[in-house]
Amino acid sequence: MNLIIISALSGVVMMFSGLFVKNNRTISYIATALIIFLSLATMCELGAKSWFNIPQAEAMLRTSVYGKLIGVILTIATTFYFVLSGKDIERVGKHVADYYALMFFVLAGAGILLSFQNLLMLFLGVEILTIPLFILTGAQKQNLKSNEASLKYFLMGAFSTGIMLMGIVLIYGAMGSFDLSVIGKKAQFATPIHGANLMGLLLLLASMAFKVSAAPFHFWTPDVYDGAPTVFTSFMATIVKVAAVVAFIRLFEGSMEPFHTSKWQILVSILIACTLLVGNITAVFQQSVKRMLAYSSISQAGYMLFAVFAFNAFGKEGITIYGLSYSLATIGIFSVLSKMQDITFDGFNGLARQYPGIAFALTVFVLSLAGIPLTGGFLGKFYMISAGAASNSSYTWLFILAILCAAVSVYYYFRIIQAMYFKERVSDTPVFEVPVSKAFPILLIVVAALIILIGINPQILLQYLYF
Amino acid sequence: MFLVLLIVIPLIAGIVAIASQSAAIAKIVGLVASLATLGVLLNVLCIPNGSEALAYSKLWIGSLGANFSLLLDGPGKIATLLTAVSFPIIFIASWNNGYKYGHQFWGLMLLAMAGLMGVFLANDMLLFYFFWELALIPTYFLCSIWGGEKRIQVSFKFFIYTFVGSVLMLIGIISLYGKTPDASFSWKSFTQVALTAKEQLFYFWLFFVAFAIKMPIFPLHTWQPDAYEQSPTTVTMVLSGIMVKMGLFAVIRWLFPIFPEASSQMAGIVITLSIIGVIYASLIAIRQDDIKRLIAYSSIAHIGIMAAALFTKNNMGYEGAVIQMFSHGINIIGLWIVVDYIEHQTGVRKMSELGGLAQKAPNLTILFIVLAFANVSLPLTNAFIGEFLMFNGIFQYSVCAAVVACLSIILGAVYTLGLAQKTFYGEPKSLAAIKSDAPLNVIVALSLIVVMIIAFGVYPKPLFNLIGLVTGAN
Amino acid sequence: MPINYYIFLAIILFCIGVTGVLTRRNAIIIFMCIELMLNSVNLLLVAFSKMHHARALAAGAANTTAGIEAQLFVFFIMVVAAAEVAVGLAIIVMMYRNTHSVDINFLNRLKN
Amino acid sequence: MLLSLFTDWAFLLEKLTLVVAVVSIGLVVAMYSTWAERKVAGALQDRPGPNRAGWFGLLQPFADAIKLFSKEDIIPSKSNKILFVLGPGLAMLAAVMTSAVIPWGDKIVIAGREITLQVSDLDLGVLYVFAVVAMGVYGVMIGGWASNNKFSLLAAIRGASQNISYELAMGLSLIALLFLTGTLSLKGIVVGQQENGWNILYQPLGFLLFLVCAFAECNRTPFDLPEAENELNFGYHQEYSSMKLGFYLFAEYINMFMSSVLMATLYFGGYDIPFFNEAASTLNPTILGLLGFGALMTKTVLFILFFMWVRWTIPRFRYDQLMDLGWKKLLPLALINMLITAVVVLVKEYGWPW
Amino acid sequence: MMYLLDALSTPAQYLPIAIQFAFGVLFVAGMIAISHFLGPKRNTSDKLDTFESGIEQIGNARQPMAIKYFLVAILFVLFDVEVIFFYPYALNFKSLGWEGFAAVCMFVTFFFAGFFYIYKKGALKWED
Repeated sequence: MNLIIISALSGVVMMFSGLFVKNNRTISYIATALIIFLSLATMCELGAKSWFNIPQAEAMLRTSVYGKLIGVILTIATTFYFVLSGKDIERVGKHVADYYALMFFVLAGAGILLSFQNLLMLFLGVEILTIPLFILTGAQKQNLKSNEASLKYFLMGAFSTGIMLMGIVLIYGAMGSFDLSVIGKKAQFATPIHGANLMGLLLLLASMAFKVSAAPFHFWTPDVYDGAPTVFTSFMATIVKVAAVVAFIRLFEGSMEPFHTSKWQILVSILIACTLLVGNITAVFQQSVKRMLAYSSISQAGYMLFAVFAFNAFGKEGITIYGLSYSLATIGIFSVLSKMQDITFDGFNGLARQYPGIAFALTVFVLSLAGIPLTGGFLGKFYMISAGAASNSSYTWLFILAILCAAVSVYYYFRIIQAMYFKERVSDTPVFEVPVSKAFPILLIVVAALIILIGINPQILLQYLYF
Repeated sequence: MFLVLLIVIPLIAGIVAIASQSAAIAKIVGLVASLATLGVLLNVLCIPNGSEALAYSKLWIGSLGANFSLLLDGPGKIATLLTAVSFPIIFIASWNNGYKYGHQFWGLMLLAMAGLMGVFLANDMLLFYFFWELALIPTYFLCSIWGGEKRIQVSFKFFIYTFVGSVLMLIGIISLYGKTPDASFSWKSFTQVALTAKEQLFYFWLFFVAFAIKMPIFPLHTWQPDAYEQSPTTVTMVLSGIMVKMGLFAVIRWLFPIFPEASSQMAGIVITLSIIGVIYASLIAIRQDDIKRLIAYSSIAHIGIMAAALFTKNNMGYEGAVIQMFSHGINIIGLWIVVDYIEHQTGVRKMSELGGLAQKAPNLTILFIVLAFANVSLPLTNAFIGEFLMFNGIFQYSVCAAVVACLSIILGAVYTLGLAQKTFYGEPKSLAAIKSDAPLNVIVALSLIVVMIIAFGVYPKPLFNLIGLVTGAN
Repeated sequence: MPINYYIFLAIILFCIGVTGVLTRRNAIIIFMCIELMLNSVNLLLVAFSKMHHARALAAGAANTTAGIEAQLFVFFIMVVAAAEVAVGLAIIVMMYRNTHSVDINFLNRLKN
Repeated sequence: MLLSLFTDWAFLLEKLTLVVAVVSIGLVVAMYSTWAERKVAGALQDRPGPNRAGWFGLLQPFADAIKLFSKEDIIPSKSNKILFVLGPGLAMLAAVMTSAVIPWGDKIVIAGREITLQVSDLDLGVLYVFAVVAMGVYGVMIGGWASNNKFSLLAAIRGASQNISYELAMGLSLIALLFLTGTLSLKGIVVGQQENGWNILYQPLGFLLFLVCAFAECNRTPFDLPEAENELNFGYHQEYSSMKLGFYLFAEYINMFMSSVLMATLYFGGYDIPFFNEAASTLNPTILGLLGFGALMTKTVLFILFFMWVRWTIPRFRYDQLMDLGWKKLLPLALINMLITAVVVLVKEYGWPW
Repeated sequence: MMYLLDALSTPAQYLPIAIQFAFGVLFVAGMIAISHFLGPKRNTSDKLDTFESGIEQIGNARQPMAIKYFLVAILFVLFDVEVIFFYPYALNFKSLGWEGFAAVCMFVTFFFAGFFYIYKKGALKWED
């Protein structure tokens, strides 16, 4: 509850600070202070009770330790995001405070998605999460690409919401309740599965796949990620995606018992396979790093979906590690990318010579995304695939595919490393559009160190799951 | 605790070296750290095999059942000794090689050393995989940044090859992990996995391909000559001297115990492939004009024999292969040192453009000839012991294979002596004239190697002691 | 009236909406089709609410509130739809001001 | 159940008669409103007003109607033909539909059959009125847009944004009323007033807000911005001629009539006859019903006259003043009114919470 | 709360409204048709042209209008929906008592916050 309430209030505070504070820097500081407070608040909630005790809300929102931990991860990632990309947010447009406010609202939506107990809350959470994103995507009002991306995102997002609602209603029609636990209990006795319920579940699956941009429902993702202002792409591809995946797990875990048969795993395995293949293979052919990351984020979603495939403790642990390392790495790369002149691979040429610190951090991020050991990304992928293997080891083809896709991903991720370290800079144009501050590389290295820390000792995260 | 030091010293030294921002400091740090590691290791080696002190374990990722557990056994002792001995020698030999961004170069070398040490020590599958990759990544950077003209493509090829290999291994690890009785990554639980014969075959290949790429064994070797050629020679020393031994070591440590039946069943195929590789590589080596490529192919040939000997699964072959791991490691490092010196002095690597170096550099020539003898495994050199045992082993397994494999000795003599002759004797070529004899650091490094060659060639007992009696160990 | 009528009507409306979204090229019309989908959902929700309420009554529960949540859901859908309208129309207008077109076939600046 | 109603001919006939009667009343009142408007204008400006057609010019509306009918029907070549026709149609339709939920009287008895003087007593009557009134905005908007004339378009947009702005305050001001009545049914509201006294006594501020909003909703002076001749030629219907123009004009007068009825119903007791206890009365229910109808019409006519009085008294607002009034003054006022009402009612009901 | 479930309206109550609707549609359509046939038809191109006080027309009326009007429409949608929320509350207001009132006060606070925000943001400013 801390996450939801405080982030919503922070959003309001940011909105109003935009009215009274004219200096963008100050606004950024306020936002950073708020997010730090927010992440502390979520951390405090980990061990203890929430600050806001609302027993009536139990039927709607029920926070588990797991949800709290993911909340902490999201807020920490956002904190780093604000710190690293604050200056870039200021460059997007005039309404800086509003951008921050919208991001806080997104976090509130994420908080709801982490703890929803009722399908109504799922719907609300998804909408609170996505509607601000439509605006953020179109934040550059004069930029046609941004406009277009935002329109596409909006149409597709609203469409998938419609699908989701239909699914919810059909389930309600069959089960007579929106409460996940009630549905789950009723579903146990309802064999064979009710037709409307099945249809509803399928629609929900499709719409959730849409939200996490799993193939074949991914087609909006590259365009939207590409068109959106780079800073916001970073936010969308990380925090939002992790929250959506967790919601995905929460929705189908436990409450959809009759569906947990082999049929479910067939469906999800196809989903995962498509996602991995589409994401990785298309990413190979991209010239723009931003677009490459967009496609790669599709494939990363594919790995996270293993948790939905498996529904076991491994999957959940994996999501925490995967979520944090993936978010941090992507935020880090994007924070550099959004400062750069040229966002093709050539733009990275010779970066290591001029900015060794940044290049080192970027290397760690890229290694983490590619899933090389010693980074959090490796353990994340490892956990996800182990989760799949532990739940049903007869899907060997899927695990082999997943790991081979990781190998393919090395190809395109390493192009960044190659450009940074092994290629010389040809043009005289500076790497960055704006001069980077002295603190920036240090912050990046801190983030990189965090990723390595998770990669070496994930217990620091996982211990919170088992009190 | 000493085992942890073996990994931690180079690791920290590597980070310090990179952070120092100065090539000179980094070099000194590197040398000191590698010597310190050697010192610690020598201390450890005095402990008899199987002692409690040779193991270390600490809970790492509890929920996965992964431990930070290290173990030093017989082959591990040889391998770690090779690593610990080689690095100081490499540092000394490359002392004068000025590298751009030197601190990064030396730092990455130390990181690679840490990774190698980890691979040889790890007693936990996940940990092993971690170090396996940790050794790879610094090497990739070393090759790509400081390599030759085609370095980017070549080192990427190298990386993709080995990465695909390790990824296959990862698949195997994950699925085997699911089958372990106590959901743990420890060596012990992996060896206790109950597998049907068919499953064993499947997983065997998953692991074996990874190791075979690293060694490399015949059809998977194509990355190797390119990588050796394009890498800076200092890195090539690590690659060919130590890193290829990772594959052999992994076969001994992991493959055999986990898949005993499958490895016996597949031995025929592996040995055939290895011996084809041996002959093939030797023949190609003869045709080479580039010194680096020549030595690269010769390395493939040697490794092939070691792999074949390992898979015979008899004591003789096994002991020979383990001894040869050490011998071949230091021998080939010696050869690379010479090549490195020649290349730096003349800027040429083609034998057709070289010649008559003996006139200007007599000391170097003498040392090189000893190395060349060792490379063709003449008696009294350390390589002879290993080769003799290995051929014995192969002979016991299959006479035919042994006969074919023995051809490699003859072929080896042809190309090695050809190399010596074309490079050091004959008329000096005006294009590639050498100025003077080798400098002190090269001489020192080579002398150390030569001393070891002869010492172990005459008195190999310490090495055998290290391995311990391994009858029936596998 | 039997509940089936409502279900059929709602499903048909929903399908019309989906078809519209998938086939039409005008952003506004797509948007209206989406609204149609949402409203068909609303209709179905209310119908189901009544159905479950009647069932609960038939099962002998006096003074039951079964089915109430569906109608509350409708309110939330309306609110969210309104928020979506606000944002979506703003986006479409922004687009129109920049390109003088709302045809999504022309949205191909991002393809390459 | 529904199907059986289709076969209930007496019911259908009763309702059809009622519908025709109600719509006709609306039309007739609207027609004579135009006459009254001119008469009032004449009186206020000290001139006779229409006095040629019939006695006191009473036939004037018919003359106007015939004129409108026989005018040439022009559909501009650049307009969107379908929407151009649809616009006035919608405006008129919305105006006609409003009257469906108004309780015109209690009930009368004809041939032993009890007939409620209300087309349908929906229990969300107020919402129905709002819904239908909102439809009227479409008529304005579609007509203005379809004309493809910049003035029309501007006027239509102005009209639309004015209407929707005031609809907010209108809706909010009604909520305070609903706190008192507890029902949305208009009949229920009237019955409640018969028991507890007129709502105007409890909701003076709410009534005032509602009144202002009603003025704006009907595009009456001082809020007749969409038809401000000196700014916009003739407003959103300037391309229209013949009966389509007539529809727009008519719809406005019907709307005025309907808002008057609504105000009378919501705040002034509807068909309640003041100082007369209907429940205790021994009069024939038919007579009582007709008396109630008379009372309602009297109140309504007073309101209509008030509308006209204001028109010739107060000058027009500027557009920014209009929007300021709607958004910045009426809306918060309505909210505060609502909160105060809630507190008062709750205190009366439960006492102070602390 | 019970109001939502116990609403007394039945489909039958809407039948008269349907009748009125049908009547209204027929009436409107009939009137338009009649006037269409009654009036003279003497079309000239000038007559069918757009009327702009006799001044020659420049450009088309199909162009973006001032964004202000649009903003009002959007704000209306948002605020109207918020107002809609008061209706169910108003009907159950007495049974919900002070607790419900507290909740509504919170809602009103947010309403006011939003209102204040758009007010300060200048969305309601008409004179540029």
